[in-house]
Amino acid sequence: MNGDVIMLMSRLVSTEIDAPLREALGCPEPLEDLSAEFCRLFVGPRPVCPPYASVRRGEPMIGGRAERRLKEFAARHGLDVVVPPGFAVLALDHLGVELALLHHLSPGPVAEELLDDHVRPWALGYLRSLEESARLEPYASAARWCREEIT
Amino acid sequence: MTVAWGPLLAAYVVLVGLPTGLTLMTWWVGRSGASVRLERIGAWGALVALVAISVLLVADLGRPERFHLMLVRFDNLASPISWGAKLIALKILLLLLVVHAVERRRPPDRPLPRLTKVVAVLLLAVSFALALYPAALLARSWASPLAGGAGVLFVLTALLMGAAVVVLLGGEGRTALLGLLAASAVALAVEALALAGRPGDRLLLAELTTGGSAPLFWGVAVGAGLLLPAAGLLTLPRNRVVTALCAVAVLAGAAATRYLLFAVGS
Amino acid sequence: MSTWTLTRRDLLRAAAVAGVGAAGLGGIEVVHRMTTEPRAAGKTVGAVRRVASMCQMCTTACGIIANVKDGRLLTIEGNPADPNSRGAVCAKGVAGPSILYDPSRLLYPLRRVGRRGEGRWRRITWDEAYTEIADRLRAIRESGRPEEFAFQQGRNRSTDIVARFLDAFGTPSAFNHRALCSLNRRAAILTTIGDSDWDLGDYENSRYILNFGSNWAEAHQGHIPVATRMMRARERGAKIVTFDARLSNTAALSDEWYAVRPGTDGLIALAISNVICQEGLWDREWFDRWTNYPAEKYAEHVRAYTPEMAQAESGVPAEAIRRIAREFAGATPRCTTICNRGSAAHRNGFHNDRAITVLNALVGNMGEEGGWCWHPMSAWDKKALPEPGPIAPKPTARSLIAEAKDWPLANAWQSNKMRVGEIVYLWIKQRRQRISALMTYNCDQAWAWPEANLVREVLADEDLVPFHVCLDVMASETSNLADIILPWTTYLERWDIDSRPPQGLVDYVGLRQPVVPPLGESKDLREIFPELARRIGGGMEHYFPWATQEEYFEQYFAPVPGGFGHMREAGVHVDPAKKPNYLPYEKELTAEELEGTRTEDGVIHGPDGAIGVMVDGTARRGFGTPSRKVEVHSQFVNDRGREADRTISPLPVYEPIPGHREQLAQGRLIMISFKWNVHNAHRTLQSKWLQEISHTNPAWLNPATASGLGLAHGDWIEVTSYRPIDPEVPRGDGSQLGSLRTRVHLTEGIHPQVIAIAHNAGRTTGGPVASNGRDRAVLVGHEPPDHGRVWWAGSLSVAQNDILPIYPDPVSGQQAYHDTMVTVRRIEGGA
Amino acid sequence: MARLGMLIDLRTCIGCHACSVACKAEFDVPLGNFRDTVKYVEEGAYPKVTRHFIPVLCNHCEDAPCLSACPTGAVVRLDDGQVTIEDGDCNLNRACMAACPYDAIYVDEDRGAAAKCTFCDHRTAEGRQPACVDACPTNCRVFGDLDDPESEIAVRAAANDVTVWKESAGTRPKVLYVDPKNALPLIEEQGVQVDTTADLSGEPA
Repeated sequence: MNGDVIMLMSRLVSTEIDAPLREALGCPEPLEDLSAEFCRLFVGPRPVCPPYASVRRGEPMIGGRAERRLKEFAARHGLDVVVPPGFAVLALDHLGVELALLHHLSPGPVAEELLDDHVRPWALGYLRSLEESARLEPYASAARWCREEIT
Repeated sequence: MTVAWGPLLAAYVVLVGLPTGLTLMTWWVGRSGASVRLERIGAWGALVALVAISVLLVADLGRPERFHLMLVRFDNLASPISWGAKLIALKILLLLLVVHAVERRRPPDRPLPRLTKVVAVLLLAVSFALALYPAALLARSWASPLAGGAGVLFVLTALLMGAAVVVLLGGEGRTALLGLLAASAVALAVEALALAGRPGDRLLLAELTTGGSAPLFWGVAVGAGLLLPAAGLLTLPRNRVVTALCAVAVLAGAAATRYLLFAVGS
Repeated sequence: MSTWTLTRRDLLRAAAVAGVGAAGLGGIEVVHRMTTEPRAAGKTVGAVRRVASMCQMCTTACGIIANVKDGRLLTIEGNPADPNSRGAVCAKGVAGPSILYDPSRLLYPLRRVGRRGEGRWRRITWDEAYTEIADRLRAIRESGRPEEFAFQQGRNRSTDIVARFLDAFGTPSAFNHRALCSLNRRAAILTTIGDSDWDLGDYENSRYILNFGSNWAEAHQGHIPVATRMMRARERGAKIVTFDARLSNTAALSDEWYAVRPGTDGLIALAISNVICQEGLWDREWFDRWTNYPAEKYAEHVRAYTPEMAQAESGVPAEAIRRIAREFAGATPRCTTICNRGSAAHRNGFHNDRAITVLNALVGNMGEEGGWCWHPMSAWDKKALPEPGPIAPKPTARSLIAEAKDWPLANAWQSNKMRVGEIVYLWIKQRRQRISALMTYNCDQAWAWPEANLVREVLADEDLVPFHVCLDVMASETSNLADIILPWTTYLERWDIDSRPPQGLVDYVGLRQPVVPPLGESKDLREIFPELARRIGGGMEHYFPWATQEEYFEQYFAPVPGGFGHMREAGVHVDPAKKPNYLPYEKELTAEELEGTRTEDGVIHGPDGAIGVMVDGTARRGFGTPSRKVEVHSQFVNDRGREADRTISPLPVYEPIPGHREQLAQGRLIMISFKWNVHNAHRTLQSKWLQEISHTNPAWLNPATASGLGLAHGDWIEVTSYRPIDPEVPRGDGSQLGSLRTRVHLTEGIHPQVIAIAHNAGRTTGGPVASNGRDRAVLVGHEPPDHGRVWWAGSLSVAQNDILPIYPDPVSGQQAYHDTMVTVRRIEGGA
Repeated sequence: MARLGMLIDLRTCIGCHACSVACKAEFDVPLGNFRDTVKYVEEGAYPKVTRHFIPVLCNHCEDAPCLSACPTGAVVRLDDGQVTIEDGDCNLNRACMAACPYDAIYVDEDRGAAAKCTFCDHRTAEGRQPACVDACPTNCRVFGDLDDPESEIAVRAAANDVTVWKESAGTRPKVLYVDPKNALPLIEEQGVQVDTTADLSGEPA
């Protein structure tokens, strides 16, 4: 499991690409278009791919059952998550949070438990639709690489 | 109202007649000098069919990994499924013993040892209970109003299916088949009259005889399942092809009757 | 699509940057923590914090108690201390959590990228938003034409902070939606009793309730407080009679329901008055003493409105009208009328409600226990709880649109600016007043207004509306046409001082407080306006001295015993010393009150206006009208009419709606709108639990009408609407307006000449729940059919407002929502 | 040991659905599944026509078909008569759903077990009322011990002639209705669950 790819994907779905990251990616797209794409995909006003397990599983409620299960998982393993201000993350079942947890836990049996119980059931399908819906790089490719990493 | 039991249960109700009927009819035909081949095929056939049906039932469970609960739990003896599951497991066990005994017998045509005789009797009892079981099971489901009082029909259709298979296997089941056909015709008539009697059930009778299920009822259950084979067996008793065709028709008819008992009224 | 694609090498290099900098670059961090807690069966078990607040799923604002555990709202219950709802709550109230945690909420400030309405946005920080908005508004303010900043509000329960900001800014262009809602009703009651614009029948103690088209079991601004009192009345044997074009739930609950042709409620009331006068069932003595019009003359006036005429026009049997008149009069004083949009949202609705209100005067039940009552305060006692200063002066600038001169009664009452909402965007389009910036607050005019397509056209035009900020909880047609979207908190995440006209006739004050911290980056006006005022400067900041909202409310609630602390604990305060407002007009004036007053033909004038009236030799308080009596004859409205060269009859009259009789003869139908009990306009469509109960709005047709048109249940139809044939209405030329496609729902419960379509439907945005799955955005890909999914996806949901013509009642400007003439024809498969 | 029951006075039910939404909120009941619903049924011909509102829920029958049908003993009766389902013992053979004449039981995919109304035993254990009773604005739902003559439910049951839903099913239900307009026979064929296929489609044919 390549930790860096996981962390990059966690970062890409949680907040806009800023100048240093755009530089590192060598991405030619203007910053505003990248921000517009991030907003179109993950934020709104009508997000194309809201990165939440509960929304993806058709259960229209932030912090629904998916988040409760993840909270229990985190509590069981004595883990908590600190989301920097300005990140578009509302609930624990956000893909960015799950990937950050995965990055922190891997390798190891607990990481496998996280993958099987909480990430794979929805994230594989989600990353495939993200790849289909994203109009700008690096979102499409990053989604594909990340999906390969966690399959 | 949401329908709780769907196609898998319908398949169960229809198909469970086969292993039950096969066991009972091979015993009946075998009473006067069983052909070893028939006895062996009867036991194996019933075993394979019953195991297949059990897999079907476990697949229907929302939590298949918890099927054992129905076997090990005795808290609710009023529940038909609690009995049914245990009886099926018991019958599979008994069939295994019979098959074991049949296979180990040297030379093949020697009569079975006395212990197997006891098993055989038990097997008959369990099979007869399982023949009645669908009626008890569906009596508790508001979606199958006809099935509750149709224990006799379930037994007869099971025996018909058994007899048909015996005939197909070349066994001497023709007279039994004719007898069963007559009995079934009578039972159907009695059931229809009973339905006509009770006001609430007249709707069901209408559904059966004139409503949506009429083609299946008149066409397959009565026509192909009873009249056609009866005529065939009576007029051309010797013709093997006709007998086989009649057996197949009986199978189809019995299956249709059992499905109608399950589905009509939901 | 650009040609560049991310290669593995780029990825690894960037990942290194991201990886290394996980902490530095601001990635999400994972830390260790020790606490664990078990999960119980049902939710509300164990350590649950109970927070008292006020609902705002509809305008009734019932008191609620929120059960909160670890910062998460679990469930909502009613607050027994609320004197209006008395602990009751409805389906919308308990559905609060499904709105608060709706994933389709707007939670970040967004700025449009590209053309307005193109639908491309990017996240901006609040600081960026404040700066851009403040710069724009400062320029407008400094241009000396502050009225060019317009503020469009929908439901506004924060009237104090809104008025404070707009007055401090100096703009009079504050547009509300009163004319779309209850203007005619309020104007009729103000005209008749003057003390209040809102009647509060004492239903609980009444024996006979005459309901002209109000649907209090499902809607009505009094909803649950009225419904619970109606049911108490029923338990004590009261009789409820309802006139309504459709079998609403209220009609079904009533002891008798009569299907009436829309707009004829006033005629029925006049016919009932006629019977009461002819058969002498009236309280003639009370009428002659307390109204400004002799009973004999009023009997003469209503003589023309016979029960037979009412039967011909409305369809209610004359015999029934006579019997009801006798029963109603016989039950006095424990009898009352109730009416709302059913009778008022029509052309001539003002006179409908006037006739209904005067009916109560005829039987002398005004102000009586169990009778037709009111309260002078429509909210809390503003003298006992004054708004903390400094108070900004009223703007001196004028707004042509706000004053809407063409409709005399729209702004006739100083204290009660009714305004005419439905013509705002028509007049902007006609450039009658220049708008440089528009702020929309809790309003979706681009979807909810009559001729909503015209509103969308105006909002999309960057010349007509150069700058548009939309503050709302959900994405909407209006937010699609904004330059900046600001995420607004739900009522469960913000502060308000609030209360409603007191159904128990004793005023009270309530507190709305955040039960959970605001989700995402949503903010309330009480935080946004002070920040904008500080950034605009120019003296505006002077009116916002408080550092926090708690500080403001600490001061506001100081006069309440126990102050802000008590309010946070109990959620509501009722002054135990106050008595219910029965018979206020009979109060005798004391000697000091009469000090230095002069009496002029009966009316006693004090230093600042009339304070009483001489009745049979004693000085009594009387009514708040010019004549200090019930104004059956209102010279006031007649004068206002003449100023705008319109003749408004001083007496309640019935004028058939122009063009209806002819068009009905040609086989056209009257299209009305209605509301479901689990919805409130189209906001609650976001709630999965409420939308699951009611998510489709086929057109209701009477089976006889349907067979006449060759229609069967479920058939696809095209409904085409026409403008009114009415010279006194803008574009009242009867031309075709628009059409919609929907399907037929046969029901016995509707008048044969009426087609009814619910307006809680027809959304294409706001997530899969609200749009019945049409908002494909969130349903991308084919995930497994999970539980909790939208099982009603694909069911019929049609927007009605685009084909509703702008139809202001010539007298008051009230939008006539229920007078639209339509043709209906069958179409194949709805393609 | 009480004999808990519920009384619903149809004279003052305004069909507002507060009960069904409060139940959804209390248990996060998945969409498409219901423990309590309000049935709307119209009766009569124009212009003499009305609409009845009938809140329905599990009746916690004294002779509970679900309890006697369950092969694994998952359906149990608590001390005060509530009929509930133990998640751990249920293998979703759905015998209870087939047996229940009121269609009050559904498959809760989330918990992988059958689920039904529990008369809010977790709330009554804390001395509170069930969520639906608390939410009802007109107090037409009364909950309490049928065997306690002083309880409000017993008093109101005695004061009015009460009837039950689907009496012919013979399960001795414990939800009593005050139904002067005789509306219950109109929903003889309906159940607690909602027919999720009844809506007119909005997609062009």
